Amino acid sequence: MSEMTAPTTSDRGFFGEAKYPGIFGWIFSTDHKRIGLLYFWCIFFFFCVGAFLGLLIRLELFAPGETIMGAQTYNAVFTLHGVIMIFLFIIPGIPAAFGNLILPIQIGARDVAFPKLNLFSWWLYITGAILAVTSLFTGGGPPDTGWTFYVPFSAQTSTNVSLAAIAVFILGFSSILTGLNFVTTVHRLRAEGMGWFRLPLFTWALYSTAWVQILATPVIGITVALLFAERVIGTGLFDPTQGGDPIMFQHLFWIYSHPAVYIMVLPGMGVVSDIIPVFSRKPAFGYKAILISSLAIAFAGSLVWAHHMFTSGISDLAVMVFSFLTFIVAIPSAIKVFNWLATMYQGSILLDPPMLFALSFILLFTIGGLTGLVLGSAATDVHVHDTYFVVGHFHFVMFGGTGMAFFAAMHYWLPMIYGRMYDKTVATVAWGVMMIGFLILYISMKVVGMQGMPRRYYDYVPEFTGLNQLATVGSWILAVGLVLLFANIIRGLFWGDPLEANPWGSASLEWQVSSPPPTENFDEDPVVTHGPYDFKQAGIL
Amino acid sequence: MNPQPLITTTEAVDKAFYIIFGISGVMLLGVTVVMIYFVWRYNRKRYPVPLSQKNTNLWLETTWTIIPTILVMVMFWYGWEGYLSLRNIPDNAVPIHASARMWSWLFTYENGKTSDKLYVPVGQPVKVQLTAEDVLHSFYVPAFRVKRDTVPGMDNYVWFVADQPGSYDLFCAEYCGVGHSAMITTVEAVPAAEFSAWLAAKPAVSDAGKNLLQKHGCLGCHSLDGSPMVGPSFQDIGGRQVVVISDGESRTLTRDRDYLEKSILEPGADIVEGFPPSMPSYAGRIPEEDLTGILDYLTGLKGEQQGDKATPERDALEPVEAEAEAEAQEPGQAAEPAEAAGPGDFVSQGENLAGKNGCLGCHSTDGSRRVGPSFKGLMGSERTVVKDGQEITVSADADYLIRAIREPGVEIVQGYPAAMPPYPQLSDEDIKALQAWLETLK
Amino acid sequence: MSGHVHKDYTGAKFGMWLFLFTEILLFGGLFILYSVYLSRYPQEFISAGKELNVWFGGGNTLVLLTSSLFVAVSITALRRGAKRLCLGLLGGTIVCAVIFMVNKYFEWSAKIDHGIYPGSAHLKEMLPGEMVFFNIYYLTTGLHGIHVVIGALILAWTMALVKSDKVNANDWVILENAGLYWHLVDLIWIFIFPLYYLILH
Amino acid sequence: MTEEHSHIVPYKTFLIIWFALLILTGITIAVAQYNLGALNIWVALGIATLKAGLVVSVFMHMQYESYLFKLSLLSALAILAIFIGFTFFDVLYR
Ligand code: HEA
Ligand code: HEA
Ligand code: HEC
Ligand code: CUA
Ligand SMILES: [Cu+2]
Repeated sequence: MSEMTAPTTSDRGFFGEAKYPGIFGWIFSTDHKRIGLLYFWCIFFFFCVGAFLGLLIRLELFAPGETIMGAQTYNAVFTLHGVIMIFLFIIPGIPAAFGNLILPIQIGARDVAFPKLNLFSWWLYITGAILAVTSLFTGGGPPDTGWTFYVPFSAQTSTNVSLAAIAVFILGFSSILTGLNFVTTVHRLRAEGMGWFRLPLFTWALYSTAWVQILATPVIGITVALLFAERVIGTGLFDPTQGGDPIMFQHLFWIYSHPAVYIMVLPGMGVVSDIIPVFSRKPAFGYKAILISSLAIAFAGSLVWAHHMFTSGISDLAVMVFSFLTFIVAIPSAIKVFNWLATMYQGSILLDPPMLFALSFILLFTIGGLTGLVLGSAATDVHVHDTYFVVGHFHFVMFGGTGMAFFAAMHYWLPMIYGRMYDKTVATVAWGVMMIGFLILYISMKVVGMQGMPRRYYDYVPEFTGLNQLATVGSWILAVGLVLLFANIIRGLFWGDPLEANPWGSASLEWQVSSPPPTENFDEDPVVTHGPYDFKQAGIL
Repeated sequence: MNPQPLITTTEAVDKAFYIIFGISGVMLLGVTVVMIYFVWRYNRKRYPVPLSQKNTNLWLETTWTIIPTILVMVMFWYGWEGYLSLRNIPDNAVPIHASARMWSWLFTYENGKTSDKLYVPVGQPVKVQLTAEDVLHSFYVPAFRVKRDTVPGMDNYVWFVADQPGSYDLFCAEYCGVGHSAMITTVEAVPAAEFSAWLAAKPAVSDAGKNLLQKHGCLGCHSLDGSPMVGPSFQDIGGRQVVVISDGESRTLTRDRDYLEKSILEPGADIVEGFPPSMPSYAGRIPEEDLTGILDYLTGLKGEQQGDKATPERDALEPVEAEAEAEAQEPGQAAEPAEAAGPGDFVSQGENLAGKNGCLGCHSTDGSRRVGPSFKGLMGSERTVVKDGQEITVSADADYLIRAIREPGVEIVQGYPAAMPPYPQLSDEDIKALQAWLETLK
Repeated sequence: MSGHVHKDYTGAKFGMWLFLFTEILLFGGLFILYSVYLSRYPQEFISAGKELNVWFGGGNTLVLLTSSLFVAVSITALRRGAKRLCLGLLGGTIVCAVIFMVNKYFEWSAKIDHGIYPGSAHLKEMLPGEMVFFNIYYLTTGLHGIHVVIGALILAWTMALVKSDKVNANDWVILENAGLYWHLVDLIWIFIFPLYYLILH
Repeated sequence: MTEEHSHIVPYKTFLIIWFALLILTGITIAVAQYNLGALNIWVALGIATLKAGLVVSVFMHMQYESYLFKLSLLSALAILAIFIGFTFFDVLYR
C-alpha cells in the first residue's frame, strides 16, 4: 500500500488529542478509535461479569441438590449469564469494538460515515446495559426466563422481565446503528484505489454482518416490545386464552436470533481470515470464495430460524424445510475452513499468539459446527434439543469460535492501537491452559447432553454427577487460563515494551499508519495500490 | 406406516446419530490433522520464506464445495427419515394422555385412570397425547429419544415403544420456572399382562354417565381430563372446592350434589371464577333420570378417583415399583411403599393426592430442600414464617396445613420464595388425608 | 476522496434508507403476526374488522397522503429558493399530523367506550380470533401513531433549521431525510388501512 | 461527490401522483364493498403495493437514485417476504 506515513511509535497519536478534558474526552468523542475503545473496555468488563456467572453456574452444578444457591437464584444467574454474554458481549463484541477501531483505517477512511451516530450508539449500548443491570435490583427481582424469553412463562413470571425487555430493545437499536454506519462507510468512504476486491476480508465480514444487523435486529425489537405489551397492557397476541399462539413468539424470536448467531460469528471469521494470511505470509486462498461465503451465510442464515423449534409442535413440512436449509448454511462455513487451511499450505507459518487463537478458532468452531449439524438433523435434534448437548454446541461456536476470535483480535490489533506489546510467552502459556480447560469443560457438557441431561436444570439425577464434576473442574482450569491471559494483555498494553513498526508484517492499510494511529488516521488521503494480502508488493517478502 | 417388525424410536434415531457422528468424526479428524501437519511442515523455522503465493485453484475449490454438499445432504436425509419414524404412529399404539403443569405430570389412561408415573406395557407402542395447563413444558424420555413440547392451546403427541421392562427417566425439557428441574418422573415399562392388570384394577369410569354427557353436548364445553375448555373440566369435580361469583360477589363453595344440580339447571346463578357466563340453562331440557345419571357420574368421578391405587392394584405393581426404586434411587420421588401401605387407605390416599396435585414437584419427603420446604418432619414442628413482613413462629397443626394450602401467599416460610399456588380444588377431606399422610413422614 | 470537506449527500440519504429498512422490518414483525392470524381466523377478522370505521381510516388516509404531498413539494420549493412556501408546507404537514392524531384519538376513544381495548372484560367475551384482531389492531396503529408523533417532531425541528437557513437551497439533505421518514409513516399506513379497515366489507 | 445536485422534481409531478393516490384509495374502498372471497385481501394488497410504489419512486425519489438504493430496498423487501412466507411453512401445514 502507499507509503505515506513512515510508521512511528513515538507520539501518542489519537490518545494525545481530545476535544474535552478527562473522561469527557472519551464519552463525548466522535473519533471512531475512542468509541471503539469505549466499547472494547465495556464489553471486556461485561465478559468478565458473564464469565464469573458461568463459573457460579458450574459451582452450583458440582453436585446434585443445592450446592451454593437456590433454584430461583440459579435461574436468575443463567438468565443473566445468557443475556450478558449474548447482548452485551458477543453481539457487539467484534463489530462494535474492533470494527470501530479497525474498519475505517483498513479501508483508508478518516472516520465512519456518521461519527455522531456512532457515539450515540455507544450511549445506547451503555443505557441498555445499565437498564439490564437495574432490572436485577428493581421490580420483582432478576428475570428468570432464560435469554430466550419464551412465552407464556415470560408473560406470567413476576420477575422484572419488562425492564429486561426494554434493555434488549435498546441494545438492539444500538446494534442497528453500528451496522448502518458500517454499510454506509464501506460504500462511501473507501480510499482511492480501494476497490471492492481489495477490501480486507475482515471488512467484508463486517459488511455482511452489518446487513444482518440492519435487517434482522428490528424483529427482536418488535418481539420484546410485544412481550412488554403483553405483560404491561395485556395484549394477548401470544396468549392462547386470547386466541394467540405461543409458537409465534418463538418464530419472531428466532427470526432475529438465528441470524444473530451469524452476527456473532461472521466478524470472528473475518478476524481469522485476516490473521491467517499474515502469519502464513501467503495471500488469503480463495479470497473471493471467502467473501462470497460471508455474504451467503448472511443471506442463507436468515432462512433457517425454525431449527430451534423442531420439537415445539411446528408442522412436519416446516421441520423438513428448515432442516434442509440448515444443512445448506453449513456449506459456506465449510468452504471457509478449507480455504483457511489452504492458505497455510506452503506458507511460512509463525505461531505467535494471534495465530494460535486463530487456529483454535478453526478447531473449536469446527467441533461446534459439526455438532450444529447434529442439531440441524431433525431426528437427532429431537433427542438432544434443550439438553446440555446444545449448551456444548453453542459454547463451542460462541466461546470457542467468536470468543477465540475476540482474543485473537485483542492480541493482533490492540498493540497497534496502544503502541505497546504484551509478553508473547505468557500469552502462549495462558492459551494452552485455556484450551485444556475449555475442552474438558465443554466436551463433558456434550457427553452429558447425549446422555439426556436437560439444560437449565438446577438439579440433576445422580447418574450425571461424574461428568458435571468434570465440567466444573474444567471451568476452573479455564478460569486460570483466562485470568492469566487478561492480566498479561492488560499489563502489556499499558506497561509493555513499545511496539516496533508493523510487528506481524501485514500488508493491509491499518498497519501502515503510525502507532497509536493519529486522530484522523491519515495525514493525507491514502491511495491504495495493492491488495491487503499482497505481501510482495508491500515489501514484506 | 412403520415397516414390520416394528423399529423402536431409539433405533430410528440412533441410525441418524451414527451416520452424522461418523461423517463428522472423519471431517474433524481431517481438519485437525491437516492443520497440525501444515503448522509443523511449513513452520517459519523451516521456511522463512513461503514456498508459493498461490491463492486460488478452481478445481480444488469446486471439489470442496461439492463434497460437503453431498455429505450434508446425506445427513439431512437420514435425519429426516428418522424424524418421520417419530411422527408416524404405529396403528396399535395405546393412547395415553399426559398433562403437564408447573411442575408435575399427570397421565390419564383411556379408561379414566390417572397416575403420576407413566405406566406402559413392554413391547407395545404407546401414543402419548400432550397438553399443557399453564406454560410450556416438554416431554422427554432420553432412553426412547423422544421429546415434544407441551404447548398451551395446542395438541402435540409422541409415540414410543419400550422393548425392555424397567424404569426410565422422564424429564421436563422446556424451561418452565423454578421447579423445572424437579419436574421429573419415570416411565415404568411393565410386562403387558401386568399392565392390563394394573389398568383394570380400578373400575373404569362408567360409560353410561359419559354417554349421557355426550348426548346432551356437555362435552363440547367441558373436558374429562382436567384441561379447561369453554367451561371448567369435569375431572375431579365432585366434592372439590370452587370459587364462584354470585351477583358480583366472589365466594368459595363445595361442589356437592346440590351445587352441581343448580349449575346445570340455573347456570347463571354462580359463575365459576375465570370462566365466561356462557352456559345455557338445561332446566326442562334434560329428563329427570338423565339428570340423576349425570349427577351420579359427576359425584362418582371423584369417588372413583379416591379409590385409585387402593390395595389390589398396588399389589399388582409392588414388585416392579420396588425394583424401579432400587434402580433409580431418586430422593423423594416416591415414598416408601411400606409406609404408605401402613396406617391404611387414608394415608395412601393422602400420598396419592400429593403425587397427583404436583406437591412432590416442589416438596421432598426426605428432608432435602426443593422449591418448597421438605414435608419430612413438617407436622407438629415449629415453623418460622413471614406474615405481613413480620417473622413469626407458628406450629404446624391441622389448621396451619389448611392455611398453607388454601392461602399459601399469606404466611411464607422463612427462606423460601412465595411460589406456591393455592389449591382451591382440594376439599377439607382431601387436606385431612394429606395430613394423615404427612404425619407419617417423621 | 476528501470526505471531510463536503457533506456526503448520497451517503446521508443511503444511511437514512437503511434506517427506513429497519422501520419496515419492525412493522414487518407485526405484519407477520397479522398474516398468520388472518389465515387462522379469517371469519373473525372479517367480523371484527367491521367494527372499525372506514371513515376514520379513510379520512386519515387522505390526511396522510396529502401531508406526504406537502413534504415532497416542500423539498422542491426549498431547492427552488421558495423558503416561505417550504415553511408553509412543512407547517401544513405538521397540521396534518395533528389532525391525524386527533382523528385517531376520537377513533380509539369510541372503541374504548365500547369496552374494546386490550385486556377489557368485553374483549374477553369475544371469539379468540376477534380478540387477536383487536389486540393487533391496537398495537399496530399505536406503534404507527408513535411514529406519526416522532415524524412531526422531526419535521418541526427541520422547520427550525430551514428558518435559520441552516437548511437551505444548497444544503437540504436534512429536509430530504426528514421527508423520507415522513413518507415511511405514510407508506406503513397505506398498508394498515386496507388490512384493518377494509378487510372484506 | 458528483451526484450532489440530483433531479429537482417539478411540482406538477407531485400533484399528479397525489391525485393518483387519492383515486387508488377510492378504488380500494370501492372494491372492498364487493365480496370477492379470498381475492379481496390480494386485491387490497395489490392496490396498496401500487400506491406504495408511487410514494417510494416519486415522493421518495427512488426513481432518481442509483442502483445501490434500488437493490438495497429490494433486498429488504425480499427478506421481509421470506420471513412472512417461510413462517407459513409452519402455520399452513400444522
Ligand atoms: C456463534 C454462534 C453460532 C453459530 C456460528 C452456530 C452455527 C450453527 N448452528 Fe447453532 N446455536 C447457537 C449459536 C451458533 N450456532 C446458539 C446460541 C444456540 C442455542 C440457542 C438457545 O437455545 O439458547 C444454537 C442452537 C442451534 C440449534 C438448535 C438446537 C436446539 O435447541 O435444539 C441448531 C439446530 O439446527 C443449530 C445448528 C447450527 C448449525 C447447523 C450451524 C452451522 O452454521 C455450523 C457450520 C459449521 C460447520 C459445519 C463446521 C465447519 C465445517 C467443516 C469443517 C467442513 C466439514 C463439514 C461438513 C460435512 C459440511 N444451532
Ligand atoms: C459468548 C457467550 C458465552 C460464554 C463465553 C460463556 C461462558 C461460559 N458459560 Fe455459558 N451460556 C451462554 C453463553 C456463554 N457462556 C448462553 C447464551 C447460555 C444460555 C443461557 C440460557 O439458557 O438462557 C449459557 C448457558 C450456560 C450454561 C447452562 C446453564 C443451564 O442451562 O442451566 C452453563 C453451565 O455450565 C454455562 C457455563 C459457562 C461457563 C462455565 C463458561 C466459562 O467459559 C466461563 C469461563 C470464565 C471463567 C471460568 C471466569 C474467568 C474469570 C474472569 C474472567 C475474571 C472475573 C473477575 C471478576 C468478575 C472480578 N453457560
Ligand atoms: C409451585 C410449587 C409448589 C407446589 C406445586 C406446591 N407447593 Fe406447597 N409450598 C411451596 C412453597 C414455595 C412453599 C413455601 C412458601 C409458602 O409457605 O407459601 C410451600 C409451602 C407449603 C406448606 C407449608 C410448609 C411449611 O414448611 O410450613 C405446606 C403444608 C404445603 N406447601 C403443602 C402443599 C401441598 C399439599 C401441595 C399440593 C396439593 C403443595 N404444597 C404444592 C411450593 C409448592
Ligand atoms: Cu416443566 Cu420444565
Ligand atoms: Cu440457529
